[in-house]
Amino acid sequence: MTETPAGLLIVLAVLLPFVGMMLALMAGGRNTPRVAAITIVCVVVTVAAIGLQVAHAPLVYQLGGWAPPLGVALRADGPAAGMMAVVTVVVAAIALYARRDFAVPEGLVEARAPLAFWLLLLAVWGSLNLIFVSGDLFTLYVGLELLTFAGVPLVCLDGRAETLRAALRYLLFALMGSLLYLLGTVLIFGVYGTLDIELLSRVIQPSLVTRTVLALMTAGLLAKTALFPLHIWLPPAHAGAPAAASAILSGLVIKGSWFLIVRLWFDVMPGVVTFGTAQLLGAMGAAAIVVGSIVALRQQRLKLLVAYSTVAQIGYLFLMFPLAFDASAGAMSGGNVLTAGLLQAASHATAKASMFMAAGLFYKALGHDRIAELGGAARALPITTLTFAMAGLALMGVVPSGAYLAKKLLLAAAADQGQWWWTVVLQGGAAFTAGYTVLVLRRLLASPMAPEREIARVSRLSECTALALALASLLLGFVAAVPGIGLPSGLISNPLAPSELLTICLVTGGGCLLAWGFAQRPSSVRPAKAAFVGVLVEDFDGLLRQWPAASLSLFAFAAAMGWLLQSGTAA
Amino acid sequence: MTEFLLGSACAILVVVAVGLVRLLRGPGEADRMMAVQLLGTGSTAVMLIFGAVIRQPAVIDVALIVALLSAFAGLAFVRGISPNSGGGDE
Amino acid sequence: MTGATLHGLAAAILIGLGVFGLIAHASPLRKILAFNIVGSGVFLLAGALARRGAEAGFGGDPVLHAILITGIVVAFSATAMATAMLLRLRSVTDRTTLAETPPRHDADPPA
Amino acid sequence: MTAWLDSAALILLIGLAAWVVLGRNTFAAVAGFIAYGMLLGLVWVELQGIDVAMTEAAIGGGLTGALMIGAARRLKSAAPVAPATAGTLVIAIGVGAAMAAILAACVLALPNPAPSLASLVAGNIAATGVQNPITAVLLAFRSMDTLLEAVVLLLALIAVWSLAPDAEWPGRIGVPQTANPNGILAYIARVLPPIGLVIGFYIFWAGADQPGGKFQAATILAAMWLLIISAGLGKTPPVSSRWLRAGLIAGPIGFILVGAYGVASTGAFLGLPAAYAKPLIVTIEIALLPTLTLILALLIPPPLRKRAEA
Repeated sequence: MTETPAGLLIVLAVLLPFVGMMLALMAGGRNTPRVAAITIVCVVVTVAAIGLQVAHAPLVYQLGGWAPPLGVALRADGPAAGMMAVVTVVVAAIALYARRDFAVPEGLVEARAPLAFWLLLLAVWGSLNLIFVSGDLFTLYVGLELLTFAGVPLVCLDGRAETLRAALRYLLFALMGSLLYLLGTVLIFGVYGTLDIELLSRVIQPSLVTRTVLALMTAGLLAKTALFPLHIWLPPAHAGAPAAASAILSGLVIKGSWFLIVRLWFDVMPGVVTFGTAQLLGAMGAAAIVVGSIVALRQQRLKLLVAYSTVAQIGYLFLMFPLAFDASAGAMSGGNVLTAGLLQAASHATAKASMFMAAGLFYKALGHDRIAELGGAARALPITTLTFAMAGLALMGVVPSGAYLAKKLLLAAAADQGQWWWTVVLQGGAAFTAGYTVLVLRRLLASPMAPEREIARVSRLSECTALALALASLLLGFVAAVPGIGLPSGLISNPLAPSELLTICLVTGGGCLLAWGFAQRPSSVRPAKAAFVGVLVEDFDGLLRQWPAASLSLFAFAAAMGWLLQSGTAA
Repeated sequence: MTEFLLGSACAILVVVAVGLVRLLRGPGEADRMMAVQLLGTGSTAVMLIFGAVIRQPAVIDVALIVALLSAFAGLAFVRGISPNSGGGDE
Repeated sequence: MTGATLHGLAAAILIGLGVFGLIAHASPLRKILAFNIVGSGVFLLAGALARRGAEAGFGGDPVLHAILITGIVVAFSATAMATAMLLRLRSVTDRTTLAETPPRHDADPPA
Repeated sequence: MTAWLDSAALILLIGLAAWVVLGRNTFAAVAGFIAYGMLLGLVWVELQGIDVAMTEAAIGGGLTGALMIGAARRLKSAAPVAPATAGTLVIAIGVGAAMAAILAACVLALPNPAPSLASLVAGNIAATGVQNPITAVLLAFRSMDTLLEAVVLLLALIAVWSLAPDAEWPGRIGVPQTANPNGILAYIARVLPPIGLVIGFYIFWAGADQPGGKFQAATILAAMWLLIISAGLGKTPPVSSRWLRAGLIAGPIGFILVGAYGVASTGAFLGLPAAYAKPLIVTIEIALLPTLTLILALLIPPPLRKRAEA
């Protein structure tokens, strides 16, 4: 609780992006990207310094010298510093990638879309840093709103009716989530008289109000994270945005509300959570993986496929919750499972951002992103094809990716607690990921369709940035070697052991089967049996993404969670 | 005295509420807006009385703001129906 | 029943009404109005809690009041942003509902 | 007797909310919403949240009301929206009722006596130099929230700007407005703003020691500016204007600079040295006032050109 001298660094990490945003607005025109670049350098240095400090001990800073509950404290612990580092890497990569796309066109003093993009990129960054370090529930609410306000306009930068509609859906659904969160915050204050996370964690007791609060807040945050079946807004928004913006939205923005759920469950009310609720959250994650992946396999557009794969990957981020529930203590406990979850978030952020970047490059080069007509793209854009493949491998969890490490830790936890069903979900999810990666790669590597189309040139810098990010995701597993993380050694000792190779072969083979079964094919070819299931799942997904169904799911989830929280203690 | 003040505040509120029939029934948009303006005036009055009851002079400032901004909302409405508002709007 | 509890219960009703509107209306403008009703309900609930916490000569807990002022301003900016987005949508298309044109299986036949 | 007044106001409030939500006619719902916002001011006075009453009356009733009227008018010509199906209505009624019921249960289950930070504020308010406890919380104890809130507003404006048609960038967004120079609107737009200006600055200045402050004042000033613009007596500045942009960032940047001075003088970011606490708070408020006024006014979207670009 006591303040640490280097705490001022946290304030810098939060405020520098916003200051940069304001100065970039002031500078205007061609100076906006320059100011953004300088800001990025400054924040990178700050975050690195925070990382070095947090390796020794968590940082705490009391704003204005006022101690909670009266004042507001900022705290950077291990998870916060880790997430900040990941976001930093991804933001820097996106900035490099977008340099050409969002330059001010020749002959103009200033253009709308570039100005908005750079300002919003910095704003997303500042809001995420705020969410990672804030120790106060209301300041977190402000951070969430900042993140929403920065994320939504990125969807409709092109001003088309379809993207505007997607953005408005996103905004309204996210606002519904914010209200539920705010409601929870207010009720918490009414019971405990403080909003400080650390003070709350000491006094919080399971009661009617506390359980309602946890249910409402979690539901609200899930609406913003777009966990199935609350993904009403995600596919059109993430697929319609410009590639760099999709990378921000998919790689970064949804991690903000997800991280807040982690904070709530692990740090604020670990003792309120029950076995049933943790299982429910995991089950929704599993459903997200299955439905998201099948619908992804059935897409005809690459960007929509990647967007639906995000729906599936969000599901992955919630598999750690049931495994982190310590039944003997009746509470959530962090440890290796939490580390695994954070690793998953990190590898998803990097891999998914680079996947969207690659999709954007294909779109730019070919002038379309119809999967069936991607043939020949591998010859034209070998680097980007490699990027896509590597991002897919990283998401599948092939050694030595971060997802591999995470999967291994989660599998160990599942075996440890005898919850074998999560093993099935984890391996099955990897097979699905393999499925759509293989599906796209097969098209990319196919021979070009006659006649040869004009291939537009794409920026080499953008290609290399996307590749670097995919590579980062693929090599993320080596963080296990960093002593500060506290992982058991020898997790990736022998990547070529027969059992590992066998798993990879099985997962990839399963993926190929799934892709063969579910993917759409030209009408001349007789569809596979599974295709009927695919159509059903697709229609089910379309139904769930209607507004009334989605809002019903939101409140039904809150109700189910409230009930499970209540009945779990009675048993 | 307090009882009398509160009683008259209640009475004002009830009377204004009756005026809201015009909000429900219309028929014109101007009728609805007038009912809203009446409510604005009424709640300003109730506020002032209540401010006297709880001895909070700052309530007068709230009443001032309500009065000023209800006029503003009314003007935003006038702006919409005025025939010479012009300006290439849809 | 104290005045604060009465206000708290009224706030619960307002939130319920607003939630109904958020779900039932297809028109985005009506959803935005309903959002504001829910928002004011949440703020009123906080006001009731603040009134319960009145002590030290203050009419209510000043921390909650201050938080509310921030919340009201944030809710207003959300309203303004949503409205601007809706009006922009209106300026490019006649159809202002949120429903997508349903993505059909054969929407985009291979060329 | 107070209970009677409370109940009457609350019943009226709930009735209006029901009207806003259930009414068929969109314009009538918007009119009801404005009435709702004004009544909310009264309810807040009853709850003794005078500062909140001011904010709610100014922002909820006035500014949001004007925003909604403009939007309803411009959306009139849009394609009609299909009414909700019976299934949707059943879902909505069920969810709304369940929500109200569970929250009512929570309200009744709240602990007695209620926790409060009021005494803690009272014990520390002397160090801030101001007498209005809410100003003390907003600009000393929880000043980070206030700083971030200014950023939220700025970000919302950037978001609104990012929706502008490309052809209008970087000029004046929207159609310049005109009105009959001898009409009632132009008349009122000449008469009301001076009064509003005086009231606005009074509320601003009073905010240090009694209810009021920069948000409420900025809302009034913004409303007056909008009035002048909508009567065609003034124009919105072009988005590229240096002065405008400087004004937009002046508040948060000034706030951060004062916060940085806190590091030098008290060792804590946003710290206020006891001797200068009140002057520093007033400095922050003075820096924020123009920024908030500009943003609140510009957040009300001007009419766009029809089908601006293909």
